[in-house]
Amino acid sequence: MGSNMAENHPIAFRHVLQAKDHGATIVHADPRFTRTSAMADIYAPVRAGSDIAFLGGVIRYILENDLWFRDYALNYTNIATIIEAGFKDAEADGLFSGWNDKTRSYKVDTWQYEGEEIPSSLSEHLPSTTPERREHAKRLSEAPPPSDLTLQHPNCVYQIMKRHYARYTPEMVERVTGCPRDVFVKVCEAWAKNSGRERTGVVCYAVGWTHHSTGVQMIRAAAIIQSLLGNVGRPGGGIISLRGHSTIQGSTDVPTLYDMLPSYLPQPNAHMPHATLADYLKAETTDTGWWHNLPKYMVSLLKAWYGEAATEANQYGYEWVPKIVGDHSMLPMTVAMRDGLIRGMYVLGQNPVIGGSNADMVQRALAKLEWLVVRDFMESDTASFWRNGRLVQKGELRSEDIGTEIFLLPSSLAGEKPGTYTNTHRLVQWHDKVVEAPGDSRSESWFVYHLARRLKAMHAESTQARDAPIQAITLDYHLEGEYDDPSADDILKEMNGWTVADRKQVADYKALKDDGSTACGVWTYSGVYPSEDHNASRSRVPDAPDGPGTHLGWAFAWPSNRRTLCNRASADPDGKPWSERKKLVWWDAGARKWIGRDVPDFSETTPPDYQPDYTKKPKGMEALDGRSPFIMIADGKAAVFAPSGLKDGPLPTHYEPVDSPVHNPLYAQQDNPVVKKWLRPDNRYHEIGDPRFPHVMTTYRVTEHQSGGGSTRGVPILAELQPEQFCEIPTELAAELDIGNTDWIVVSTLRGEVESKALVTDRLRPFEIDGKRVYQIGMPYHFGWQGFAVGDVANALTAVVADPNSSMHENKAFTCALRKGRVQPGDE
Amino acid sequence: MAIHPRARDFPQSEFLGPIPDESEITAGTRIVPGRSYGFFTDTTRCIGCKACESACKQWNALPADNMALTGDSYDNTGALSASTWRHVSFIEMIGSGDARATEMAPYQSNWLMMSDVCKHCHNAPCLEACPTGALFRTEFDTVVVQQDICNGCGYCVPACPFGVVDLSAVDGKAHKCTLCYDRLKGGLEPACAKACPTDSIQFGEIGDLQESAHRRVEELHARGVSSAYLYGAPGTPGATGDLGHLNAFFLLTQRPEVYNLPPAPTRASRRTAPSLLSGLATVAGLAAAAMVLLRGRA
Amino acid sequence: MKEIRPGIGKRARGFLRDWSLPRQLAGQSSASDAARSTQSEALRPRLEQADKVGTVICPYCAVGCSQLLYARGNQVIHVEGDPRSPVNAGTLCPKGSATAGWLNSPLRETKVKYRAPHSDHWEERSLDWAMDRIAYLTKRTRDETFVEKLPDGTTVNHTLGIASLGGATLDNEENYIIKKVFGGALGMVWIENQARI
Amino acid sequence: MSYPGKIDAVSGPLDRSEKPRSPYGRTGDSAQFRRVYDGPTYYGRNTVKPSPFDWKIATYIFVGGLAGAAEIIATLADLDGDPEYADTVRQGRYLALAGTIAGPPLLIAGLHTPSRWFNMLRIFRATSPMSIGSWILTAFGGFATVTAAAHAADDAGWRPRTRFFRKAARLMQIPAAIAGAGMSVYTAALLAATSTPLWAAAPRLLAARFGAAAMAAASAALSLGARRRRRYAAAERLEDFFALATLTEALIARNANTTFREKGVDDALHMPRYRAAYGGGAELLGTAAPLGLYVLNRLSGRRSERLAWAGALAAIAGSAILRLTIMYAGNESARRPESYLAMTQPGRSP
Repeated sequence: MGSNMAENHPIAFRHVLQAKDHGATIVHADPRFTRTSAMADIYAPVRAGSDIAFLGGVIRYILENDLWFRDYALNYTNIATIIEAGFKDAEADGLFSGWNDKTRSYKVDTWQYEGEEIPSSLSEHLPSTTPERREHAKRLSEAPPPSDLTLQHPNCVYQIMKRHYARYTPEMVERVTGCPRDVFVKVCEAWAKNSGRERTGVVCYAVGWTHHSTGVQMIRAAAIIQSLLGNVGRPGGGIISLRGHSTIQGSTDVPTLYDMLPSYLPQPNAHMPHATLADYLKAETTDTGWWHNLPKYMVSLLKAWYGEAATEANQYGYEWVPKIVGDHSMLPMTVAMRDGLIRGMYVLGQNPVIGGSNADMVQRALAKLEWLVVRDFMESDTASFWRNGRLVQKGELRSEDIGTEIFLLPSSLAGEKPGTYTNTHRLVQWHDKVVEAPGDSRSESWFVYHLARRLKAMHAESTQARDAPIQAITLDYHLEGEYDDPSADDILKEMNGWTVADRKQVADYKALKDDGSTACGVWTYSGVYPSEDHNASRSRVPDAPDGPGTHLGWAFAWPSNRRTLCNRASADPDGKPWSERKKLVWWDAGARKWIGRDVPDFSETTPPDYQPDYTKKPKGMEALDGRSPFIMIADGKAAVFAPSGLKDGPLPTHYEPVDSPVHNPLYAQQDNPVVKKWLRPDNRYHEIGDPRFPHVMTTYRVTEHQSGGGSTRGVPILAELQPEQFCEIPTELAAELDIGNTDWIVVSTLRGEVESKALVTDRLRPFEIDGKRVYQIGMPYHFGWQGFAVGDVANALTAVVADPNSSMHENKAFTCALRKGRVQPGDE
Repeated sequence: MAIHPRARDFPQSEFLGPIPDESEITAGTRIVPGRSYGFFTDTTRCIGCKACESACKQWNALPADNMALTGDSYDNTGALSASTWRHVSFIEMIGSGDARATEMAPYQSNWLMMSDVCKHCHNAPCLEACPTGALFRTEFDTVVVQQDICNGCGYCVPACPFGVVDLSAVDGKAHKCTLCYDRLKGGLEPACAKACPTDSIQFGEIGDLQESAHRRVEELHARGVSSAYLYGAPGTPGATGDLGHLNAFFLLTQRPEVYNLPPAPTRASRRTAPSLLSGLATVAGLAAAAMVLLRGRA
Repeated sequence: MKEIRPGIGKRARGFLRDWSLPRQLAGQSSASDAARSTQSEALRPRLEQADKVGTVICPYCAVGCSQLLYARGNQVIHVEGDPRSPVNAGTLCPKGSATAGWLNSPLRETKVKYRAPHSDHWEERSLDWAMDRIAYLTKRTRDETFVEKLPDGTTVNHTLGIASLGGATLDNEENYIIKKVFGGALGMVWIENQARI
Repeated sequence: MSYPGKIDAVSGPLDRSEKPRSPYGRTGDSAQFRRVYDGPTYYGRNTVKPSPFDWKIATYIFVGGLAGAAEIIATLADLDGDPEYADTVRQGRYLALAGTIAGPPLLIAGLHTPSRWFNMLRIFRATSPMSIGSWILTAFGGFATVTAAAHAADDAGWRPRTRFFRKAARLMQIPAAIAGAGMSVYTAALLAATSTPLWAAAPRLLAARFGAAAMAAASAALSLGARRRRRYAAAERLEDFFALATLTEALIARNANTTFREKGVDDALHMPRYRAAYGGGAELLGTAAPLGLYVLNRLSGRRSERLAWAGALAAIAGSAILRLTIMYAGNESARRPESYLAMTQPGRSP
């Protein structure tokens, strides 16, 4: 669900088919009948953007029919936990307690555990997304979470959930999603069946879930189901996030993201109590659970960055780390560029004029920059927007009016530089340098390093405080080869960490200290380079056929080369495997430690029957009992009810996409109440059911191309496999509009107009949504004007609008108009 | 999926050349001259990703040749040609309106995809037609056009009962799948089969492949896919008309024509003798008549 | 590719060398052995020409398929699946299979291109010049837009004037140094990548 | 042959009548006849590839047949010994020579790598009519050339020994005529031994027809030669034979047409252009007209020179048109999946 796995992750789908060979049932729920659907045992058609209604229905089905895995969920989730008496569920109005209509945000006091405060497990570790705190509340180090294992307490999570999802009946699911109820029930049955000691089920999702204004809650809903069914932390279970770029996981762990420092440490925020390092650590360190170690990681990071200049006296350089003042993600970045706030920009191997939402606005924004550096292997669409971009071609922008100074620097590709990727399964894999990149092509490391060297030289004499971090930042890397490439091994070693005194690599993150004696760039990766000459990401030994099958000798999975997270849950509360068939990690009573086929994800020697002694106010892992597999969460339990960390509610709730053809059939609240909108003339949204925009559009990828498309549109033998932009239209709609296969059509929204050829197909179908016929259409977003396979830019249709938790855009579900013909000059 | 134990013999990151007998690791078979090799293409495992097309073109350095949307489902390749030796066909069968299929058979259903390729027929009409010996049967029992011999007469093109062989307008020679003759010589699995993510294309010794294909059909029948059958294995559709078996054979779930395959193709050369003899007999008969009719008065 | 037409003598010798008839008369099969040509006799996979083979990871999606990259000199001659990897066991998708096509793409840029403000064309520039100019512009914009404290006195030490986009297609080491230098040294906060698109 | 289990018959999306935009069949085809094969096709795309052969090969087929048959008739005439045939023998031998000279350039021009024409003699493949043909052509070329050369030498009065060249010609014409028989029919086998529906559907009839057409055209040509030399007796006897050969061809053609129809491969022949060429050119001009004229001529008592010329020329032209039409309509039939799939239905295959 939310993923077209066979098309976009064919090799991952290889494993799905192998599971099928062993008897697995494959279910695909998707707006389009895709190549994944063709391989499914059950295909459930759902209208784009209605996934929470579907998943909520599954939760209701599981709870109503008592199909959940009791031994697992009672022990490993917070299903029995009692929530504050003041909590009010989202009833007909669709809003939870704590709603403030003026600020359009929630105050989360009433979502907390009764009398207790639960810090979030997300990168902002504060209990609330607003900086207010309930000082009277107890902490988890003072008492265990209040719970009722009989599940009778009216405010225990089980009862709250049952009430919350009562309205998500199969009939309602059909009304909202368009999925026939019998198909829906078949899915529920199949899912619920793959639960228990002997069986597990897995959910695979991708951007079909994240690209929504409710994306985080869609994934939450799946997490709830998987937790109820006992499908987390066990072999063949889990929620698999199929990510889209080679090291997109790596670029999240080692974030080139605004809101995080490496390994999920929050970026200091001017609006949070982050003024000093002490404040920051106080605010962000949780009393209980693994995140109690946060200070060690933060101080080690600062030591890695600022080296000798980082001292206890200057808070290890903490104040040099820039503070954010709001949302600095890509969507507001576009707006800020458009408004002239951002003056210069580096684009490093990305193609925002194709992949960015409201692509025309992106182009207009780029045209406002003073300077732009594009690093790519070819003249990408972004690099050439001023010359032959969509708006230049349409006559809406003229080259001579664009004052941006633009650099196109050729970049080297895989095989031309050494380094690591972190792939979707957290596997940190080294790739060798085999050849030298052609001509002036250089790596990003080279670019940043040599830019930094120049800047250091330019600021060497400066006495201004603002220039101190430039002077302080360490660049102690060996230079290699003809072009002085900074050594990737050295950078990876820094990421792994070392002891400051003797520069010895640390074996793993347990060796890190908060006293400045260790330096570590990326704590979760600690262990990837545990000694001077051992690069674990470069190990290439698979398991033998009779081996454990976890392939611990193949590359390095963070953290600690662990392949399955939360794998304490693969053993029952007493530490025994749930079954022989689903055995992974277990408690060895003789040796008094956890052992198994994978690296155990738990305190190595904490027995299953361990209970914290609250009289001693236990901290960190000592505060978690022996049955708490989810050690990154403050109470060690899977949060089927999320008391903190989410801006839009503790339980997933169906809201319509911002552009929707119908009124929300479930609640009065139409769309996500805290959705991030940027309403402006060049970024308008559609009214509910606007008759001008009756169809539901979804954008997607196809197997033959990659994302923004440069890396495939520039390769002839791939370009020919999907040579042009197309729009998939259901046969019935095509007949209504007299559109023939491969006829030209125009799709339009208030953001833009896009033309393409029609691909009339039975694979898309009309939906009956709340008694109204709604057509789902779809268009891949790979195409642009550069390369061999060209086509109009699908993202010219999309809007800048975002999920409140992740700032992720909503390009998978919006409404549009469709007509036969081509774009006429001067349209819109 | 278990990795072949021999993979553990190569723990290094950098090499000096290909892994010896790599096909043993990737396909479970060591390639030995004198034995028969082929492809078993199981359409029920095909996800239509076109890795075979891409891997084939990349390995064989074949150019892109069709840069336009066909509108024929996701098939923008159309057919096998001189520069396309693997072709994935796409057939949408989900139906329209209320007739849209709701039953999803296990494995591929309702949107059929099949990776087509040269069949490397046991009695290959192209080879039999070739007057120069450019087309020949290799030591791996595969059929290859030798580019240093072919003179572009083009006779193999209409001879092929599957529309596989094609003349290149660029170099004026006939081209088709070589079953990666060069790779086989180096102990490497053919590029398409090696790349195939779902093992829809399996490479191996023909006897082994036929055996596992029959097992697969039985397994599919047991799972309720009663329409599964082999095309090109001995005694099945495709292996007809004196062609013998096809070294590249298929598992299908719809009638062959749906995939653009002839249900009962024939070996073209079997028409040579009857044709020649009846022609000669006619001429002989007419010559005899002429002897009578032309009899002079001398 | 330039075709060199062999002379008549060479062609005749070639014909005689590859002449099947004598071999056919000697009893070899006209379908196979007798028909085999010189080229077929000598054929080998081009991977054997490689003088360096390295293990790389597929640069397209995030599944992390391992590949073997074969090079001769500085020329990539092929990229194919690594049979050892538990992820892909030698297989690759269409994109991964075309990795060599990406590396050798006819559209690759190998020189720095510069477009002056309001210009209608690219100019070729040296890498050094471009790096100096970019460093200058970076410093200028940073100096102009750097904020040490907000009006309420909160220290922020950031610049909102420069943004960086990209990272999911790069290496971890590259992301690390980008965040470290752009964030930790320059004080940039607009740092984003494809993980959020 | 049957497919196990449930196979969707021609229904739902495969039915053209219900779904005019269906990808499974070509639309807009104006054919008025009922197709033998009405099942699914793959977006109307061809199942087999058409040959790359064009007018050059078709002309060669005509020329080669004419040459081969001319050699046969010349040989028969020579063996008959009637001095009335002196010119016919010479003309036949020279016609054969002309054919062997014109043929190879046409063939080589038909190659797509003509510089490698000699590879045609690299191997002998009994399964390949083209290989067989290459060797037949070589043999025929050799014997016919020697025969014609000897004849010319004899005519020129070169007589090293008693009528050595005449004897040599007499001797060599036998193998030449046998090869000539091969020349006149192997090209039909060459077409029949393909997967092109129109060619493959009736292999025996095609060769018989080509043989008869070659004999008809050659006798027609030689009858004209005789008339030019005022050898009326020879001409009339040749015309009698020519009529017989044409009649034979017409009968075979009738049978062939029935077979085409039954096998479902005649779609292409119903296209306007091929209907005109085939019906009007090959059949009417090539067989009906000459036969009619012959009968008319015979009925009129005294044979009219004009009618004789008209009939003979019509037959020669028709014979050429026949080869061209079969060539191009054959290629067209290969482009039509319905034709090929009809021909390859179980139990229908040739």
